[in-house]
Parts: sequence; structure tokens; C-alpha cells
Amino acid sequence: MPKDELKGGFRLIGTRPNRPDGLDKVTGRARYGADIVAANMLHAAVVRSPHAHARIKKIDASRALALEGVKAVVTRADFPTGLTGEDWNLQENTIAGDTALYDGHAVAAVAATSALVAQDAARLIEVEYEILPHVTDVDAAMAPDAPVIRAGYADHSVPEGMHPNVVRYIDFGHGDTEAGFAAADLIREHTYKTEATHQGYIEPHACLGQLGADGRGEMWVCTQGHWYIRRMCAAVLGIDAANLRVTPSEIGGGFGGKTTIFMEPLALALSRKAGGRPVKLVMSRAEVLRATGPTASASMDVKIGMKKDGTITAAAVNFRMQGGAFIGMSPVTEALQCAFACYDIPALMHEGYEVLANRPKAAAYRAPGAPMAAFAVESLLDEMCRELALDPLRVRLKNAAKEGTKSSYGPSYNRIGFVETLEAALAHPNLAAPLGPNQGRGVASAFWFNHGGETSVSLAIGEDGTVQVSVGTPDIGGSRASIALMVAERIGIEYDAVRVNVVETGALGVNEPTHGSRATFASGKAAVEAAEQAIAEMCRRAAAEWGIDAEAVEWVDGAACPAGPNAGKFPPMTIAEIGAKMGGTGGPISGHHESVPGGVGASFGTHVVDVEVDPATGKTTVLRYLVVQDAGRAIHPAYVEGQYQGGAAQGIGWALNEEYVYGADGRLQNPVFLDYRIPVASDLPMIDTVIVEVPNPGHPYGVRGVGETGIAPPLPAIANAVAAATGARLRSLPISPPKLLAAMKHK
Amino acid sequence: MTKIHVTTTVNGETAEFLTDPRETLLDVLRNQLGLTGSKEGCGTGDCGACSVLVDGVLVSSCLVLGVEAQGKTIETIEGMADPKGDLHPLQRKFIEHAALQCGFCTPGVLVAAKALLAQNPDPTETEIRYWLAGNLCRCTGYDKIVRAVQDAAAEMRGAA
Amino acid sequence: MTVRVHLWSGLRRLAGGADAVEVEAATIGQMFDALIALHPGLEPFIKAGVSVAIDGEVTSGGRNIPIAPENEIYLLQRVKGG
Amino acid sequence: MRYHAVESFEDAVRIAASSRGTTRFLAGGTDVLVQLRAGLVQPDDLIDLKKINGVKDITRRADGGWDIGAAVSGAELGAHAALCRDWPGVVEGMRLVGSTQVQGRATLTGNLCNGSPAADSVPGLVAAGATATLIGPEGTRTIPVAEIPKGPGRTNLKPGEVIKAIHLPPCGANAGDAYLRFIPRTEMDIAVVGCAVSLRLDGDRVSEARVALGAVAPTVMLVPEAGAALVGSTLDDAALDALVTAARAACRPISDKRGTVEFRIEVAGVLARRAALIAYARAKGETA
Repeated sequence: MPKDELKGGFRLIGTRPNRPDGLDKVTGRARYGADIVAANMLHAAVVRSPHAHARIKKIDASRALALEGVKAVVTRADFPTGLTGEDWNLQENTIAGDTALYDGHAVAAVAATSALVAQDAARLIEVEYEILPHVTDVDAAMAPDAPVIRAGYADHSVPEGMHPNVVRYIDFGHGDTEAGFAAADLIREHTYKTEATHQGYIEPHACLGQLGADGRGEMWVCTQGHWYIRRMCAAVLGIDAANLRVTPSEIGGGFGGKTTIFMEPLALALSRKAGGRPVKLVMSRAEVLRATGPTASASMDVKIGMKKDGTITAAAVNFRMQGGAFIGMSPVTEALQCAFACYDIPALMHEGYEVLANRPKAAAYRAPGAPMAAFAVESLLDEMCRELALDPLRVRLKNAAKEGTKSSYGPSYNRIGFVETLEAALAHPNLAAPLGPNQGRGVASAFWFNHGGETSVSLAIGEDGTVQVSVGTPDIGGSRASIALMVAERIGIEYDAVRVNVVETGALGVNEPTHGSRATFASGKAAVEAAEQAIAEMCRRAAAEWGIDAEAVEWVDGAACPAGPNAGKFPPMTIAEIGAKMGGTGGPISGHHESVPGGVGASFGTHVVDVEVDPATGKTTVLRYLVVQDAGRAIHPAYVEGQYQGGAAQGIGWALNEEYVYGADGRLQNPVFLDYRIPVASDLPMIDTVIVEVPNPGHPYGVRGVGETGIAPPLPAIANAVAAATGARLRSLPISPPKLLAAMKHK
Repeated sequence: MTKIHVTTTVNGETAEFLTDPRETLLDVLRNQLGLTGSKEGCGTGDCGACSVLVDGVLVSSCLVLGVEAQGKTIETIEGMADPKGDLHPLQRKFIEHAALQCGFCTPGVLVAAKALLAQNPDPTETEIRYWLAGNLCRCTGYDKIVRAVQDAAAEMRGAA
Repeated sequence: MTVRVHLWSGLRRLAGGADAVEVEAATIGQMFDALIALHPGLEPFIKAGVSVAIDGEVTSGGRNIPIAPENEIYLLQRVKGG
Repeated sequence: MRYHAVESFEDAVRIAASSRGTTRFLAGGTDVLVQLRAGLVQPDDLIDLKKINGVKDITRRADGGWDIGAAVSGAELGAHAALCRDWPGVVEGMRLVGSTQVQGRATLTGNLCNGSPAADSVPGLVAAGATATLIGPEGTRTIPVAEIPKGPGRTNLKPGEVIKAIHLPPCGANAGDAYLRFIPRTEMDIAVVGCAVSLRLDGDRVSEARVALGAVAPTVMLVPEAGAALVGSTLDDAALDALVTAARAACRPISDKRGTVEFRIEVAGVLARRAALIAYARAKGETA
């Protein structure tokens, strides 16, 4: 790949064409998880535990099975035994064994001829529970008297003497923190808490599964990653992965929550038990909130040492996070790694504990761990800047990590664009907007790694010179468009001449999901590599036709051309001409690329928010919002802006209103959108964006992932703005009006 | 369970179906009439993904029973483009402004926005935001949705 | 070839307290094997899955990835994404 | 479940009386369908009132008051200019219920019969002194709206009774009303606190005032002391302070997922003050 392309000067990249799936999505034609039917299809419903922690003494399905139209009931007894590790965790979460571990944990499932009959039958399945003591709060779960959720699951890292609910301990750092703190003029230390939140995708999980007695099956499912669905379902059911063909539907949002399985194996198990009839299983919103994968709740201690000029001399954090009743789900490692990743700090210590609690098995949620860490660290940083009367953006600039900085999590940075985001924020007009009474401005920054991951892409030249690209990363937010732009740019054809299809598991090698901000980065990079292969082949075909060496042919603007006057005088042979006669020149022309792409570029962001707080009620209104983030290069700027705006909106929701509320009985109190309060249109202002472009040298067009970073800064930025407006500092989220009003009275 | 026969008009065509009285209009549209453009995001009237017009009134079809459709005129997303397939200005502007990411809320937002412009051809940003407050979108932060509605409204005013 | 591998502090306890360990290796796989041979306590962590950052770039940790003495090599806890 | 689309209230009452199981009346359906869907209620008989003649009517009586049919939606209420002029607070309370989509269906009677202490339309009706005509197996009766709520999810309607219509008194001269609620978002939430104020002026002085609070007690309640605090005043600071004190003193809230006891009491006073100022301005003919 010619590196000078990093400088820009593109024909298509950076333009904003209509997305190829747009027409289907504005006409209602696009098919999502629940939008498909199959002949002879059954409908399923799931019986869920109403208890946070309970032994399952008996399940009696006889009344349900007697109901007309009921075809199958499954319990854990219908699943294979002997699974270990994460496979066992997945099975255990799919359907409870001898113990229900959280409110909403699946206990049984039923398939019937209609959804109404299935729901009626589910109510007729009688489950006898012995209620066990439960714990849902992370700090309470670590206390000596906490009920033990699962004994013996702590891994090798956990120090002796910890409660059995503590299952993992992580520590890392560098430098001499003692000396660092000794060199500081100001040391501050506080504890911060964040509640669990949900990804809140509007499309509930839905699938249509079919599995025969021969162990062969198919599944249609809304997911961020159908190979993950295939592998996980196969493991949970004890079937061969290759025998399960999984086709992804269009996906109605995921944000990390659709990177794993929840109820998919139930549909397959019911199908197998019902003689192989296809089974459709669609979650209700309450099921989504109770029994899919919200993020972790966190309790975090932060200590920072700073000189009077704002130089950070040392910092230490201790984070505790619960990710449900299953080991390995809390993003405490990522949270620690992100905590100080924006800064160049000589001495750092990170410690973290993963803790079990009677809550659903956490899943990834947009930059998992980063929002909590940012809330804790960026809040404290802001407090210290205020105390020292320093400008918070300039303090960030003073301590900013740059190319060559040894990162807080270990390795040294390559080219990164954090400084550029701070400079762009400082230059933005929002920073000069006047503030009125009860108004305040807050800033915060954050980092996310981004991710490469297993990637397999195929590309084929059509007989008319158009190009079809097969990718394995579901399109959540415009990745078909961005991949088509890159392929069209490279081949030198029109954007509309490239069709990008998201294909099923049978059509490509294994692909990781659309997660880790990787679709445009990894599938895009692989698609460009595949295009290179096809271009090389097209050059060979032209060379053979012209009777010259393939090396003497170059690819220019969608056509093979003789490279220089010595190669011979031939008119350019266009891709359409090559495609039209490929049957006679050696057969189909395609390109294919499989890799775990390196060259991942981290993305940094800086947000600036203005809020107004009603002094009488503690209600916060977001007046103005600015997102500045390094995209590397924006392939389709409109969808980059969309990621920035959407991430900010989710972060604003997390900061102000969203939280999992558990009652004393361990039941989720707010499993509906009425009370799980995601931002509505009237809650938000326009969200201003600045796309900083510091190209990632590891990608042919300079792409960094852009999807995740933007969710993290709003949590501290809003807390900082609220503190500026009211003088009250909230160290726990959400900043709900009752909490803020109380803090304002007691400040 | 006895099913009830219902005759109704959907997107200008007569439709007949048998429905269990517990089924919602959304169930009927999706499962019986094959009109899966209306989505179920919550089933409780909180998300707006199932928005349709019944006799010209914007409603959540998850909060209407299928039997209530008797004799009514229903308009869904599938009827928004003209019969030749030419998109409504709102549909076009949503694509042009990248006002959709995952696209799941989009049919409901479009139906609701169309109802807004029918009674208020020149809505302010605030009016658009409050009218659409019952249409949850988790992807976009609403910015591009509001811009697309404003732009479509301007075009429709100009064309009128 | 001798490469220098930086450990996160949780691993240092299992490797005699040093923040970096020198082993003979030309690939990531050889490096893992040499680390385990030198400090058997590292085995469960390496087997559970770690990421390897080479010159600042987090790789897949594939065993055949070449490494050289001039590389900056870090072991990292595995990172997920949303 | 049997579905009955009745053409008269008498038929509705008769079917309800003859039902051996659970009966629900369907007007807007925005609460009933949610309960149905969640499995909270499984009616044997669902009686749809919308085909009854007159249930969609908004009628001005000869005395200047208003009769509002049982199936009039929030959107229809809001579109009625004359009613909005007379009782802006009543209408704005109803208009806050749910989304635009919900407004297309939800009704005053449904909001009232749901029995929620947080029902947004009820404080305005109570402050206005609205009454409701009920029809049941024992005949027809008219009672104040304030007497209908009994506790969370419960009403004083007798078994088989249904609301035919809601009646607003004539608003009269120099009167104004207002409703405000507190929610953490801007839309789509259940009220954490609600407050309606209805008052009449004699010159600059308040001659009559009624204040009703929502979500701070098991039912929406009229707070006579709060109204009394305003009477005779020009809404000066002392009167407003007395109003705030009286409103807060009347609160008997609970702490739940939507708010704490302390917050609800505090905000009840804040809303009372703000709603009184709006009602006062409206009574003076100022737009607000």
C-alpha cells in the first residue's frame, strides 16, 4: 500500500455517500432478528427465576405439556454435562443448573404453536425454589459476612484471606509511587462509584433456530458476531460448530451486548426436542434488562499527586467491579488499563478485584471499563485543577501522552492523537460560550485501545466489472458504506460499483464480532488487502493478453495500464473489460484475506459540556456538548460523527439517569424503558463534533476505530460541569436529582 | 380461544385477518400481514418503534389491540413511499443525513415525523425533539435525526 | 537471540520480582515456552491467554509472530471490546 | 379473553355484571394493554367503550362547564382550543402523560382509573373541582374526582362501575390553573412529584385557590391549607412561602426508585410555588 495515501488527496474517502442498506432501512424492508418466519415454525417462551439466589428444588412441566399446542419443554437436564471454563459459564447462564443465580436467570423454556400459547405454557411450569441469601452490591459482596455465591472459583491471582466472591486480582504499574507522591504539592484521594447500566439497544434479542436429531442446524439471529454465536451454541449444546450455520440478521444495536449468547441455545434445544421444527425466540424488553449482559457496577479508589503547575507526579487506583455471578465478566482489567492511559505519569500503581454478585452475567458495553475509570480519574483530576486554580484542559495537555510515551498499561505509544484533541478542544468556539447563573462547564478525556481480531474477507470481480465484498462483521452503524468506500478508492471505481455483503458463517473463515471498534478497521483493512490480490490478478490477466510481464503492468483508476513507455503501448484495460472476459482468461477473479490484523491504532477523545442545574430541584440540563476525537482518518465522516454523537448520548445517560436499581429482595426494580431512563430526543442538545485526523500508520487509509472511546468522557465531563455549576461534587453515578439536590444542600 | 375476524385497511389495501383478542395491532401487522417494518422494542409504549397511524392518529401499535383495527385505516412504514417506490422526503433525508445507524428505530421515527409535519410544516428544533420524545434511538444521539426532519420539512414546504 | 520481556506487576511476583525477564526466543511462542521454563508460576497466566505488545502495538499473541532483541515487548492482560 | 365492543354504557355494565371472571374496560388502553402484556392481569372479559355514542365528545354545558367523554384522548383534549383556554392546567396535566403516540390513545378516565398517585392528569382535575359520572349495576352517580383514588392501583369505584364522563365546572372570570410535575428526564417519565394550582382573582388578590399534589401520598390529594395560604394575597413572597410550607407539610411520600421522601417533600414546595405563579399569571390574562 502506497504510504503517501496517508497524506490524503482521495477521490472517495472522506465523502458522505448514501449507505447501501439505507433504502431497506427507511422502508421497513430490512430484516432484523424477529422479522423472519419459517415453515412449520414454533414460538418459544422462557421461565425465569424471580429470585436473586435460589436453589431449584423441582421443576414440574406436566401442566404446560398438557396444554394444546405445546411441543417441547427444556430444562438444564436437556443439555450436556461436563463443560468447563467459559463454556460451562455460558451454559450455566443460558439455563440454570441447581441454583438460580440472579433475578431473571432462565430456568426452563417451552416451545408451542403460537407465542401466546408458549407464554401461557410458561406460566404453567411450576418451579419450587429454596431461597438463598443474596448480594448485589460490589462492596457488600466483598464484605466478610457476604453470602458466598460460588465457592472455589477464585483464580490463582487472588490473595489469601479474601472473601470467596473475590475471584480475580490484577495489579500492574511502573515507577516509584512513594517517591512520586513525596514529590507532589497536592495529594488527593477519593472513592467513586458507578451503577450498572445496560447497552439499551432498541432491538431485543431474537433468533430463529433449527436443530435436527443429526446434530445439524441453522440459526438466524441478531448478533454482532455470528461465529461467536456458532462456537458458543455448539459448545453449550455439545454439537459440532461446522454443523451449525448461523446467518446474521440486520442488527438493531448492540454496543457490545450482542457479542455473546443468552437464549440462542434454548431455541436450538427446543427445536431438537420438537422433532427439528424451527423455533423462534424473541425476548421482551423486561427479559433484555433482567437477563442479558449489562455492564459492571464499580467501586473505585483513586489517589493522585500533583505539583502546583499541574504536573502529575504519581497516581494509584484500586478498582472493585462485579460482573454478575460469573467469573471473567467484569471489565476491571480494561478499566485499570484505561485509567491513566491519556497521561505520561512517572509512577503508577493499579490494583483491581473482580467480584461475584447475584446479578446477570455482564457483557461488553462500548469501551468496557473505560467509562467507569474515566469517571473516577477525570473527576479527581478536575477537583485538583480547581483546587490549584489551573485550567483543566491545559493540565491535561501538560501531562498528555504522546508518541513514544510509556503508556500507563505498559508498552510505549506509537503515533497517537491525544494532544491534537486537546488543542482542537481549546480552539473550539464552545469553550468561549458565556455561561449564566447555575451553569457550569466540564471537560474530560478518555482512551480506548481498539482491536484487530480474527478477520476473513472475500472479494470477487463481477462480469461487468463491479465488485462484491463478503465480510463477516455485521453492519451496525454504516460499515458497509465505509468498507465500500475503501475498496472503491483502492480499485479506482465508483462507490456504487462495490456491494458489501455481510455473509453467514458458511461463507467465510472465522470472524470476530463487530466489537472493539474493529469493523471499519479490520474488515476494511482485509477488504483492501483482498482488493490488492484481485488487482494483482487483473494486472496478470492484462499482461497475459498484452504478452508482457505482469510486473510491467500497473493499476491506475480502475484499469490495468502498461507501466511506463518500455512496457509497450496498450490502451488501459478497464476492470469491466477484464471482468467481461475473465471466463476465457483463467476463470473467476477474486481476492481473499485472512488475518488478525496488527497496526491497531488507539483513539483518544476530549469532551466539553455545558450544563445548567435547577438549584431548587437538582435537575441537570445539558446545554451544549462537544466531542473531539481522533479518528485516524474518517472514511465516511457522517458515520464517524454518528459514532461520536451516539457514544456521547449513551455516556450522558449513564451520567445523569441510567442505573440498575435492585430492591432489598435482589429483584431488578426497573426492567422497562419507563424507568430504565435512556436519553430521549428532548433531553439532548445538538452534539457538536470535531473529527481529529492523526492517521494510524498501521492501516492503509489511516483508520483508527472510532466506536467506543466516545462513551467514556461524558461521565466525568458532566460530573465536572455539575460541580462547576453548583459547587457540589458527586462521586457516584448517576447524578440523579435527589442525589444532587441533597449534595447541594450539604456542600 | 375464539378468534375474531377483522376487516381493515392497511396502506390503502383491504386486509382481513383472524385474531386472538389478546394480540396487539403490532402482532397482527407483523405476524399475520407480514408487515415487519413496524418493530417491537418494548411492548409497553415507551420506545415508539411500533409507531403507526390509525385513522390518521399517531399511536404505538403495541398499545392497540388487533380487534380494534376493525373498520379503521392503518398506515405503516411500508406505505410511506409512494406506490411506485419513490421515497417520501423524510425517507430520503434520513439516508442523506446518515440519520440512522442500526436502523431499528427508523421506521417508527419516520412514521412519527411524518405525522408531525402533517400538522406542523415548520417545526422548531424543540418541537421536533418533544414530538419525537417517545421514539427512542440509542445509536445517533438524535442530532442527525433532528437535522433530517428539519431538512425534509424545508423541502416539503418549498415543494408545496 | 535474547529478548527482554516486560511483565505486569502481578506476574513479577511469580518471576522473582523483576519487572522484565530476558529469555532466548525468536518468536512469541518460543518466548512463552522460555518464560514458563524459567518461571513455572507464569504458566497459568500464559495459558489463560495474554496479549503481547510489540513496539507499542498489541498483537494477537500468535506463536509464530517474530520478535527481535530491539523490540519493546510487553505482556498484557487480554483486552475485550464492545 | 373475550372482547366486547359495546354500543352503550348499559351494555358495558351488563356484561361486566354477568362476567364470572376478571373484567377490564378498554378506553385508551395504554395502561390495560401494558398490564395484559406483562401478565399482571389476565382479564376474562375486555369491554371496549370506544364505540359508545358520545364517548369521544367534548361538550360545553349551558353553565359554561365542560363534559369530557370517557374515550377522549389526550391529543383530542389538547386540540380543543376553547377547553385549553378555560382549563389550561387540566389539559397540560393530561398532555404530559406519555409520548405523542400515547397521547393518541390515553384518556383522562383511564389515567384516573389506573389509580396511580403519580397520575399526571389527576391533580389538575382535583384542583379544578372536577366531578365524574359513574355508571354501574346500581345505577348512575356523580362524585368528585378527588374521591375516586383510593390508594396505589385502587379506586373507590364499585365492582362493575365505569366512568361515563368527566365534568369540569365553569372556569368563570379571572381564573387560572396550572400543573407542573417533576421528572428526571424531559419526557416519558412517571411524575416524581406533581402539583396543580387552580385559583381565581379579585383584582390582584386571590379570592379562591385549590392546590392538589400528586406522588407524595398514597393518592392524589387536595391540600386545603395550601390553597388557604394563597387566599387574600397578591401572591407575595409571604403567601408563597406559606403555600410552600403547607404543601410540604401535607406530603406523606415514600422513597422508591423514582425519588426519596426528602426530595419529594422539598420539590412539592418548589412546584407549588412555580405552579401558583403560572396560574396567577393566567388568571390575569397573561400568557404563560
